[in-house]
Amino acid sequence: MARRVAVVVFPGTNCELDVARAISSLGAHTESVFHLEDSLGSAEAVIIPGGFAHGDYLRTGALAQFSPIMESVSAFAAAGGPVLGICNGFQILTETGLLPGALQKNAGLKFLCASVGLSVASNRSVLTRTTTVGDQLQIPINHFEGNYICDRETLAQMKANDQIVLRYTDNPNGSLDDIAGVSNEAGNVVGLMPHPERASAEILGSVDGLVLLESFLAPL
Amino acid sequence: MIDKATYQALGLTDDEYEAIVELLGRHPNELEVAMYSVMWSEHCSYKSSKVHLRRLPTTAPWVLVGPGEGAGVIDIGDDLAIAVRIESHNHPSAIEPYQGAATGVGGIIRDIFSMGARPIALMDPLRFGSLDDARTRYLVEGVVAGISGYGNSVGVPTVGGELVFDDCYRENPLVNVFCLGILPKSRLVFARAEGVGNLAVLLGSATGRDGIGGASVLASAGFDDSSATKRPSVQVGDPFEEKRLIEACLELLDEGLALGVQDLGAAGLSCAAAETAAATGAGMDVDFTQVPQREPNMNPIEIMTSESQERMLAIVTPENLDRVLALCARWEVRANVVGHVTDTGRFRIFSGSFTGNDPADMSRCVADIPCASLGQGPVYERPQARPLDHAEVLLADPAPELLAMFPDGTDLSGELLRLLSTPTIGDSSWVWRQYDHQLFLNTVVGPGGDATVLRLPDTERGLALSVDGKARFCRLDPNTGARLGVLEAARNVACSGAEPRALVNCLNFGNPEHPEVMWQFSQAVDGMSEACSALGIPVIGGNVSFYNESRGADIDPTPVVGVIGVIDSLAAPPPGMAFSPGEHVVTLGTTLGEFGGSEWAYVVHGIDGGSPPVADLDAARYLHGLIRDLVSRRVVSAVHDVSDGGYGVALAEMAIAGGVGASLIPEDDQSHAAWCFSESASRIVVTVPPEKLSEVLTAAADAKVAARDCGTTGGTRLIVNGVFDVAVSDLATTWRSAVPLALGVNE
Amino acid sequence: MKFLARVEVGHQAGILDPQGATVQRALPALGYENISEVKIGKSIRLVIEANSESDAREQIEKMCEHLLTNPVIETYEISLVELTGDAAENSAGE
Amino acid sequence: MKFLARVEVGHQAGILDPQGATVQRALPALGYENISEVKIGKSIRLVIEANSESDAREQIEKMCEHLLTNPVIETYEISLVELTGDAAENSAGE
Ligand SMILES: Nc1ncnc2c1ncn2[C@@H]1O[C@H](COP(=O)(O)OP(=O)(O)O)[C@@H](O)[C@H]1O
Ligand SMILES: [Mg+2]
Repeated sequence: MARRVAVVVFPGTNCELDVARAISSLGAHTESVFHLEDSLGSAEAVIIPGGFAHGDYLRTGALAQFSPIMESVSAFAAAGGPVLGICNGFQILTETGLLPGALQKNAGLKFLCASVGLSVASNRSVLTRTTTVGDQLQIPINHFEGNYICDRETLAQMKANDQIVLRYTDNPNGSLDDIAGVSNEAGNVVGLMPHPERASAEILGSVDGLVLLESFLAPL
Repeated sequence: MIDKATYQALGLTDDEYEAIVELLGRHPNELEVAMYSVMWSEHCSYKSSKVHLRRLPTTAPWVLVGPGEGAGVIDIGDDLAIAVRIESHNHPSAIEPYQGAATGVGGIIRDIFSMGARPIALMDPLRFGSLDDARTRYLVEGVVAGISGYGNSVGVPTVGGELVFDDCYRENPLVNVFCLGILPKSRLVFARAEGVGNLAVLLGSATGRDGIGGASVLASAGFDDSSATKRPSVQVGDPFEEKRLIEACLELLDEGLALGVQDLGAAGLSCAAAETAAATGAGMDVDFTQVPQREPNMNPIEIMTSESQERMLAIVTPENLDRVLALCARWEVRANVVGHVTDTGRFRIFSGSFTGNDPADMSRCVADIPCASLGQGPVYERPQARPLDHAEVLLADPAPELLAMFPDGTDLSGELLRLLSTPTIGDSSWVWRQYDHQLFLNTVVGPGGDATVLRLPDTERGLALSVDGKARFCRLDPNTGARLGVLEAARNVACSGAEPRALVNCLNFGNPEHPEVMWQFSQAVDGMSEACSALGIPVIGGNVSFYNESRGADIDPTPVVGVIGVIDSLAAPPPGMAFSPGEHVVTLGTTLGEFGGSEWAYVVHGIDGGSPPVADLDAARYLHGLIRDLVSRRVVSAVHDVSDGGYGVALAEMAIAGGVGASLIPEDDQSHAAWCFSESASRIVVTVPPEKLSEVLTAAADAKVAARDCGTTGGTRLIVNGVFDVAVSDLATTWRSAVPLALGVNE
Repeated sequence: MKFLARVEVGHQAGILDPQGATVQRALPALGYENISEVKIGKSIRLVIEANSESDAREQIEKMCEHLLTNPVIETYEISLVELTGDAAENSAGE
Repeated sequence: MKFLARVEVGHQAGILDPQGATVQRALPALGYENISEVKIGKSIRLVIEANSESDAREQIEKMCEHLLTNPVIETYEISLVELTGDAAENSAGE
């Protein structure tokens, strides 16, 4: 299991403590890495948590892609290291170009905080390796810009490469093809809009998020 | 010298101006008079309310900080403390709903972290006119978007609130915001400037011409179209700036780098600087040219009284300055030394650098007043008068008329559905789905239940929170109405098994220069005091918002309270309100035929007048103790407090939550309509597994609470024998679509 | 007659523009030292049928006051181009 | 030389514009039956110092590609005005 997980913190990030709490409940150790740093240290996995990096000003993830730490994240990803972007982290990964597509405003033009149903669409990614395609999960979303979009060729390519990781069972935001999470071609970089860390304790109503985080930490 | 027209335009009376002259021993200059006018305004000085607020009970062994500081603070054990405050942002929200609500959220959050607490929860009691008005719909959308936009982005979850509609708020919506923070007791910090030579460092946004003489003057004067010229430039919130400020300030405190912290609110820098110095008897010298300016050519009055958002003042030692600046730079937070602490007891403002008493420096002194004097505003004992028709109003009991229309035997199914379709009773999830209500992984019971329940990180314990106001009851009788508001909030908290530990209040009233309004205010304070004393809940903070007027009339007196309770053992979530099949439905408490101010009489049937329900404080104490016990021991499977719309609505909400019906028998010593829709206080519905029924009934008898087994849950219909019979799915559809339909949004 | 209208919505003088200020602050680190006064507003395009240019402008002004902008904090600038021939047919607005 | 640049950011063809669509839908009820093709984008203004107009344009194009827009979903249109005399001094951008 990946024992040392780097959690990247930008000014405006706000889910870093939640992610750390969920990860440590699985027995791994997290280290918060500020965006100005240029090294991920000895991390075995990287998580970019949710929030509003740089206020989401201009566009979600737009300014965060230029932070010094993102070069290390890109290099780590290129070397096959597991990288997970949750919500704002997903937006940052698409802006950085580590994941295809983009996230635009929800079709309902409202922020949406609610628990949603998900279905595992691929278990080729680091986030779903230990699951079975078709598994149903209940995990909260919390976003204004979660409406996934990409051009037709990209979608076809993603389908061909089995890069669509999670789909909504009842599309809450207008996402293309009900997409809730995608991976890169290699499957080691994953982004998803739902927050697995928010489904990490019985007392919070669901532990389905732990299923995903466990897979993410599992040995490669 | 200042002429009469100038100081009057700033809202100062002749007597107030004379008092300033006396304090200074000379006439004030323009900058000085501008500072006094803001600090002595109703909003900042509480000049009309002070004499009354003194009657509130404010002490308990666990109170660390009572009213008067940025926030109230209580000790909750485990070396942890909780900081709480509530504020109104009514008038700014009426002008620009998004930014008005957003900056309200920003302001209340600063109050919390200025005490050293990390803000972890917001609540938003909201009141609007009826939704048939297009401008009201615009206000609702804007206010909710503003709270969502700011709260979500700044990273503080909004975990509960209120959504109430009544036409008395048509032009004057009430946007109250409550914030709660948590801190290790050792991090508690005050707004104090100590140590001669220590530096005053201004943190955060650059200063613009925002709300010059603004929010406070606005909140302290009548508000109608004719006051358009008084409107200050609207303030825009920057949640990203505030998020960085939170992190930087808490880190400064964790590192022991700040001796005192104060947020900049009304009257901006002048108030913050003078108040921190006044708190220790020290003095403060400020160089206004060191204040970073957002706009060119600002004059000292603008700079010193600007109400630009997202700014804080920290007091630091010269030795620590470099570390402070480095820490702030890391968080991209502007930090500028703007002044230093002196031992003069005076608040002096300079144009340019200063060293102390060099005569050349003194020629650049543009203001020089005693620090404490800004806080020594006038105190008024304004005339009060009970409205002439008050007795008559109380006597106009709606019961006879209603019972004549709906004698026993009438099918009340349609009436129940009408109640569920009123937007005040209907599902408010359209609002709170737009709020991040889960951040920090503490939300065990989010919005939608009786009380919000948060787990306390690293402990087995939890907090229960509820905000409530009963304005319609207050209009009929402000004393009883205020008691009922406290009882309801305390009851909601008790339903989650919590012991109430503190209360904060936001007192929204009309024009205090109207004797009737002052009477309402005084009565409400008495009612609130009595209820808090009876329940042993200290009032640890509050806010008064006067001059709430709509269509030329004062709003209904609207005291809103937030009650904070502590749950000792929170290993599992408390029982929710959902019916599950095969259980007994037990009602706790006594129902009387009380329809005055009820949702059924007033909203559904337009019948005004009557007395509000009786607010029996002993009955409430017994009931709260009982339910706390039953819930803590998890003897009951579901719990729901009875409020707007009476048993009918409470039972319907339980059925909707569980998707399960029930088959019940109404009480026989009441008319059916009263049993269904009376809003008698201090009642709770619980469901109990059959094997626990006798235990619950015995416990109730021991606690001196009337309890009655009304029937059992199950099936797909909610049936009260001979009264109503409705499919749960119909109840749900009606209830869920009430708010979206009234707003005209497709959901 | 058909017109393509563009409305540029900005901030009233003195009103804070947090987005613009944040982007401005970020630019030097990205190698842009020569940029100042960044302001971020909205741009609205629409196609309007009206009897004349002045009629179109008047209607859009009213829309700006009532719906498209909040005059308390925002400013607007309208520019109109008449759409003729094909453009009017397809009125793609692009 | 100083230039005031305006960048109008729109939606790529085929990308939904829910905000524009919503305003469009609201208009008839407000009495505007004659409006179509409502599109809502961003407008960015900034002041840039450069050696020439073409240099300024080139730099801004680069900024658009890298930062100001997301080419996956957005388009941009740049317009430049040279600021001279007073305007350049104060470069108020307005
Ligand atoms: N404006 C709001 N923001 C967040 N939550 C709200 C809002 N209005 C109502 N709620 C939530 O909806 C639930 C029902 O509210 P209400 O009917 O006022 O409860 P009660 O009658 O038990 O006090 C509560 O949990 C409350 O927190
Ligand atoms: Mg309740």
